[in-house]
Amino acid sequence: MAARNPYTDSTVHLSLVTIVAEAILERRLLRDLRALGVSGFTVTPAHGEGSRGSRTGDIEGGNVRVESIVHPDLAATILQHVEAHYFEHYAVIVWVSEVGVLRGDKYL
Amino acid sequence: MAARNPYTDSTVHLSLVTIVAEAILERRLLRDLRALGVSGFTVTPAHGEGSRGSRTGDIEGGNVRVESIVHPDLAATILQHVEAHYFEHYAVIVWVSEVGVLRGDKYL
Amino acid sequence: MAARNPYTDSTVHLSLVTIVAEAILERRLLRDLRALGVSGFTVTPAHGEGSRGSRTGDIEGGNVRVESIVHPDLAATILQHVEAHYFEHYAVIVWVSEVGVLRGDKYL
Amino acid sequence: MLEVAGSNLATPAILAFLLGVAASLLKSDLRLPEPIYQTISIYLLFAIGLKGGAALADADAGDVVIPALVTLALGLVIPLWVYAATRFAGRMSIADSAALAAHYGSTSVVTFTAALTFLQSVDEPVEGFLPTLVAIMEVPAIVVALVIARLQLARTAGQSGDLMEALHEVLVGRSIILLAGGLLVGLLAGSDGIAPVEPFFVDAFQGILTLFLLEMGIVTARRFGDLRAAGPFLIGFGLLAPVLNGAVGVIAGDLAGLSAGGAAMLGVLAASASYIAAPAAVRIALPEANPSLYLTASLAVTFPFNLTVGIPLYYELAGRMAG
Amino acid sequence: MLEVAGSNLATPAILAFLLGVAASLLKSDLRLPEPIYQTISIYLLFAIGLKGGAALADADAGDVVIPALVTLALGLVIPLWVYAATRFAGRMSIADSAALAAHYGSTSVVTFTAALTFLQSVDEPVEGFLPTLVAIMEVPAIVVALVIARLQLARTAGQSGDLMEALHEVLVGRSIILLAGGLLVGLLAGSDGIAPVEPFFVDAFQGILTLFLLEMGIVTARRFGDLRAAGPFLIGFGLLAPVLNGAVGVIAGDLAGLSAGGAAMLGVLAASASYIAAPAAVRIALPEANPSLYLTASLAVTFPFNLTVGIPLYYELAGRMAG
Amino acid sequence: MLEVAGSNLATPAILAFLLGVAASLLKSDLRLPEPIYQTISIYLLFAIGLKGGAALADADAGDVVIPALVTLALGLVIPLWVYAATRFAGRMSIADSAALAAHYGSTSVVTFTAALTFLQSVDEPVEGFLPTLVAIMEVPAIVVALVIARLQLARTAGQSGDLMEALHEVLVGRSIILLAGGLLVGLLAGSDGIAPVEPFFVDAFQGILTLFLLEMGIVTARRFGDLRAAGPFLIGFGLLAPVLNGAVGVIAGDLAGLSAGGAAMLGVLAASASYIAAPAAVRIALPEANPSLYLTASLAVTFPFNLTVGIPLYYELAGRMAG
Ligand SMILES: Nc1ncnc2c1ncn2[C@@H]1O[C@H](COP(=O)(O)O)[C@@H](O)[C@H]1O
Ligand SMILES: Nc1ncnc2c1ncn2[C@@H]1O[C@H](COP(=O)(O)O)[C@@H](O)[C@H]1O
Ligand SMILES: Nc1ncnc2c1ncn2[C@@H]1O[C@H](COP(=O)(O)O)[C@@H](O)[C@H]1O
Ligand code: NA
Ligand code: NA
Ligand code: NA
Repeated sequence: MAARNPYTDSTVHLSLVTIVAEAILERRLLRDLRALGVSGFTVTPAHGEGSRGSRTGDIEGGNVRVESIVHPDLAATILQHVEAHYFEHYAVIVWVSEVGVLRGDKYL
Repeated sequence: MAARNPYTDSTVHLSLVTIVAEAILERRLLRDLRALGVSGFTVTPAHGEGSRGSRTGDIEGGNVRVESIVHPDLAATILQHVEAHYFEHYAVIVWVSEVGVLRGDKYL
Repeated sequence: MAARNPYTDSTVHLSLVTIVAEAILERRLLRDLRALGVSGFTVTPAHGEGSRGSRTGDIEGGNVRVESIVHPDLAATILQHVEAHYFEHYAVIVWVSEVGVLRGDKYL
Repeated sequence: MLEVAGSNLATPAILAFLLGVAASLLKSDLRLPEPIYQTISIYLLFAIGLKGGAALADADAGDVVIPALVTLALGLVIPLWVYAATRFAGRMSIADSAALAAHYGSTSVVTFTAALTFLQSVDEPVEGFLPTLVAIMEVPAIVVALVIARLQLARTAGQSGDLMEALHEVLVGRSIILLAGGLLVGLLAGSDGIAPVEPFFVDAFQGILTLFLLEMGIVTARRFGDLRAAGPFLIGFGLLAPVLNGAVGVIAGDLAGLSAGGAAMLGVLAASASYIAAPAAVRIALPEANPSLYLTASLAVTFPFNLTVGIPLYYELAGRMAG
Repeated sequence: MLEVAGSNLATPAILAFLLGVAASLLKSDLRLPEPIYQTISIYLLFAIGLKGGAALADADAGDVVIPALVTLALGLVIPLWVYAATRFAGRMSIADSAALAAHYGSTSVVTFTAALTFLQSVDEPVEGFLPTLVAIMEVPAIVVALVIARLQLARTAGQSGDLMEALHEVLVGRSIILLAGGLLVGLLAGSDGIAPVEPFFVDAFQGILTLFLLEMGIVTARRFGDLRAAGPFLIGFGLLAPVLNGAVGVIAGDLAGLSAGGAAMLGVLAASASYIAAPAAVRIALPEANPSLYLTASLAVTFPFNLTVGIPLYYELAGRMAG
Repeated sequence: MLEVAGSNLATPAILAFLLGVAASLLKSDLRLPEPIYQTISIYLLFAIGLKGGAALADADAGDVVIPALVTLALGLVIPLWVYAATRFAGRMSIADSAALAAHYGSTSVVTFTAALTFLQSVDEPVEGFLPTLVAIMEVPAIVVALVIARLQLARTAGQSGDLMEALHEVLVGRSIILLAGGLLVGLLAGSDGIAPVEPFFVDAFQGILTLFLLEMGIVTARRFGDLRAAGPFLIGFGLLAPVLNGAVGVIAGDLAGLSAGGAAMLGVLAASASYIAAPAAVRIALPEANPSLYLTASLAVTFPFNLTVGIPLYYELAGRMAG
């Protein structure tokens, strides 16, 4: 799966998992990601709207947008974990895309 | 188009539309997206530079970065809409990528 | 490479380069991107965790997340540049994905 | 009574709240940026604690003990009747009833500060140690409500929502850390010690609260749209619960030996519903409870009711009790 | 005259502005974070309104009516000549001319507050109700300019840019909501009512304005690079228009019976160009107008000119008229 | 001595710092939002400069020259011994040694302001022009340290890290622009000129500093985890270096003719390690230096040491020298 790609010699194909969730989950989600074995993640503050209505500001809560570059197998594990633990009761959306990562070996 | 993908049983291939536009358009863009039928969107504050110069801070305006997971057909509609209504006079860029979405059916 | 895609007549396939780096590098990275010839970029503030530990807040530094839509050839050049100049000593991660861009010719 | 209510409505703080409501209804995009909202919230909690702590340093321990115990008792009892009323009279789910119990048993620091402002404007003195009571009332109701839910749902630990994690969230959340921490700082520094920080934490307080209430007005009005979905029972509850709890609080305060102003303030504490500590804890420990129910009741009904009508009402009542 | 200008330049507010300009030219990365910038802007508008409203409560309605009508007249007339001058003498496009008309006919709250500071520093009294005039001058010119553009472009409704949406944007934008809302709050609370919030909204005002002007200096200097593209006509316009409008404002203020200080302030209102309300409205209703033209003229030419040279100039003129 | 230390520990500022430490150790998620942190940091620097500048306007040039030269000399000498000690006694790499030299030779504005607060609380007068010395001490050590590293690493210009760019970063970074700029603004405006901004920049200063130290406590405690990795040498260095530099600073201040308070403050300047200007410059010019070493030493060891023990210690020493 994690094949070399044409950009540079050190670019590897990996999965980029993006989770957008209500901000109160940030700490827990990041703890879970660490436990599942990700090598790192990047978080940006966000707001948004979805089936659970509008999420902006402090009292409504706002969202966080968490990205993690992982091996495709780990991506599948993360999806299953989020589905099992957060999907039912929390405002959360998750998507995965394929990206070429510079020195991708570092993130496996 | 919206085929099942290998990550988990509930992952569906959809389009991720990303719009970066001057912040003053936020309210209007989101209204348009709702009218076009998106199931939700995520917004992050941003700044940037492009053909219309540098956009940072309050007076220059800053940008917003809007993401929406939609069916590929709707993605095409959104692109056409943005092209018709905003491209000529406003600082705006739009791109689309293919992503696998957990419980993607929810966002159709 | 930059082929027309099905979304709209004016959509072109290009590369989206995403760089997450410690905030102190922002000015330098953007200068480098301009020098390498990008047509624009979008920056969002971020925080994160990786091999160099946790990066949040002002003293720890925080991160910036820089995105630029470029021709695939330029993407390769950017990757090489970041690898050569920043990878060894700085907290930085770079990935590339393929996206369809509305009026993509503008960003070449 | 009416003129008292009028003099409450004409303070800049309440007028700013109403301006925020109006701005939101007019679809203005006016909002206080979120980092500012968070910082003012930190400022208010710490400033309240600081002043209360310095007053505590000068207070007689004996004067504080009874009111403190009474406050604790209120925090333990209010969630019980709220749970029963919403569960059986309101036919709400276990989770939603427990969520409301947590919110209405805990308290709202902003309502507390607005009430302090009001009492100052009518020259009614209050005990300086009242902020101690705020800190005491924050937590117990949340614990009681979450334990009720746990027992009723007979849920296996950790399955969905973690009581311990929620408790930790409450105890080291910003409300308690700042209130209790501020109390401690004030207590250790003493009245003289806090003098150099008074221009910022005391003199500027009313103005900063005014700015905060402008934003609270906006946030409140944005929830008005959810009132229809909340339904008549919840709206009625959101109006009645503060009056009942407020009356109980005033009476309890009077019995505990507080002054008229102090009894009114204990009424305000009992009447007001939490919107910082409780929502966070409930969201984590009771995710199946519907936030748009408890937030709408607490924020769109009870909060504006207390701010405009409730505060002068509890004050009037306290005056009659005392007089 | 010179020493008056000197005493203006030596206030911390103006010096902070110049420091910001210098920092930006030295390529410092110093910037006030955007949420702070927004909040200070909210604070300034509300504080100005609040003080003006409390003064209005004490004022004689008769004293206010004539100045208010004169201000309204200025707001309606200035955009007409600005449009004509830029369109025909400057050969600018319809959209760009109308955009400039909207900006120069509206007004700048920061220039207004800087002028108030200056008059205080030279002990010149002004009418307390002046903030009312600011609120009156914000909107009319924007409406006039957008209507001119609509007529000239004969554009079908909604095709590109929506007049109604832009009007809504102006009327419920933060400028008007906060200024007019602040006026109302001040009016209802009265001078005594606002006393508890004065440490924050009055005493701290000058210092907070100073911090804001530091950032405005940075923002201004970042636009200096666009001056070359703006061309000599626009630069000349940006220097001449405030002098003309300022003189007309001072004379009108004098005729309307304002004090020397008041007439100087009306001059400042007329002379200054909007940079909050007008840019937002124009961007929405006139997207074909080039922001780097109107923002550069208003922000990089007229704003620093007024701040440093214009304010003492209009004051000098008002003094001669009155004396 | 002990009671002096006690009176330092009981100021709201230091108590808030300890509260922040406790909150972080309790795993509270309390944090001041980053834009606020940045703004307070801007505020503190500018306010310090402003007050110092106004004092400078009243000071005798002759009184300032000698202390200024002595401060400059300290800034040039301290990095030399720090480099030697860490490189040869500590066997650290060239880059890490030079990084520590830059940090400990430069100075910490927050420690300086906390020390001022402390001296006020014990009614010890200090020279008003001291902020000038802060500005003088910020830069030289950073230059010296980077030049040492450049020479030792014999690196070709631009290869990895750019000395010129780092210098520019320091000179127009917010520390220097705001301190030096504030000094200039204060100098030009004079004591009378800054009176209108004093409620914000002077009266509110202590309170705002207290809020800032709350956050600094949190940030400091988050680094405690890195102490183990830092190792015993670095911890020892972080405790010993301030005592040595502080003693040298006090003696130098005494010789330069400063008052006991002023000598104590020069001791504080010498003892404290930079955490704004130096980290930024070092990260750019010396990327191979390990930030978790120099930040941990400076922030998790030296900063809390100075805040709690160091300041009263240098004051005690200065008192003995003077007496
Ligand atoms: N279709 C979508 N595209 C992008 N983001 C979405 C979408 N739907 C929901 N979101 C984000 O996910 C959050 C939670 O969604 P929901 O659980 O549907 O309310 C929202 O607040 C949005 O930020
Ligand atoms: N090539 C690009 N890659 C990423 N973002 C871009 C690019 N070009 C423009 N942008 C973003 O789109 C905004 C408007 O672009 P423009 O209309 O070209 O000025 C800019 O402020 C950037 O945030
Ligand atoms: N696997 C990853 N996925 C997403 N972002 C990452 C990942 N690893 C590192 N990062 C981001 O890149 C920054 C620097 O990473 P590092 O150099 O590994 O410390 C981190 O602070 C994160 O924001
Ligand atoms: Na309550
Ligand atoms: Na004008
Ligand atoms: Na030092």
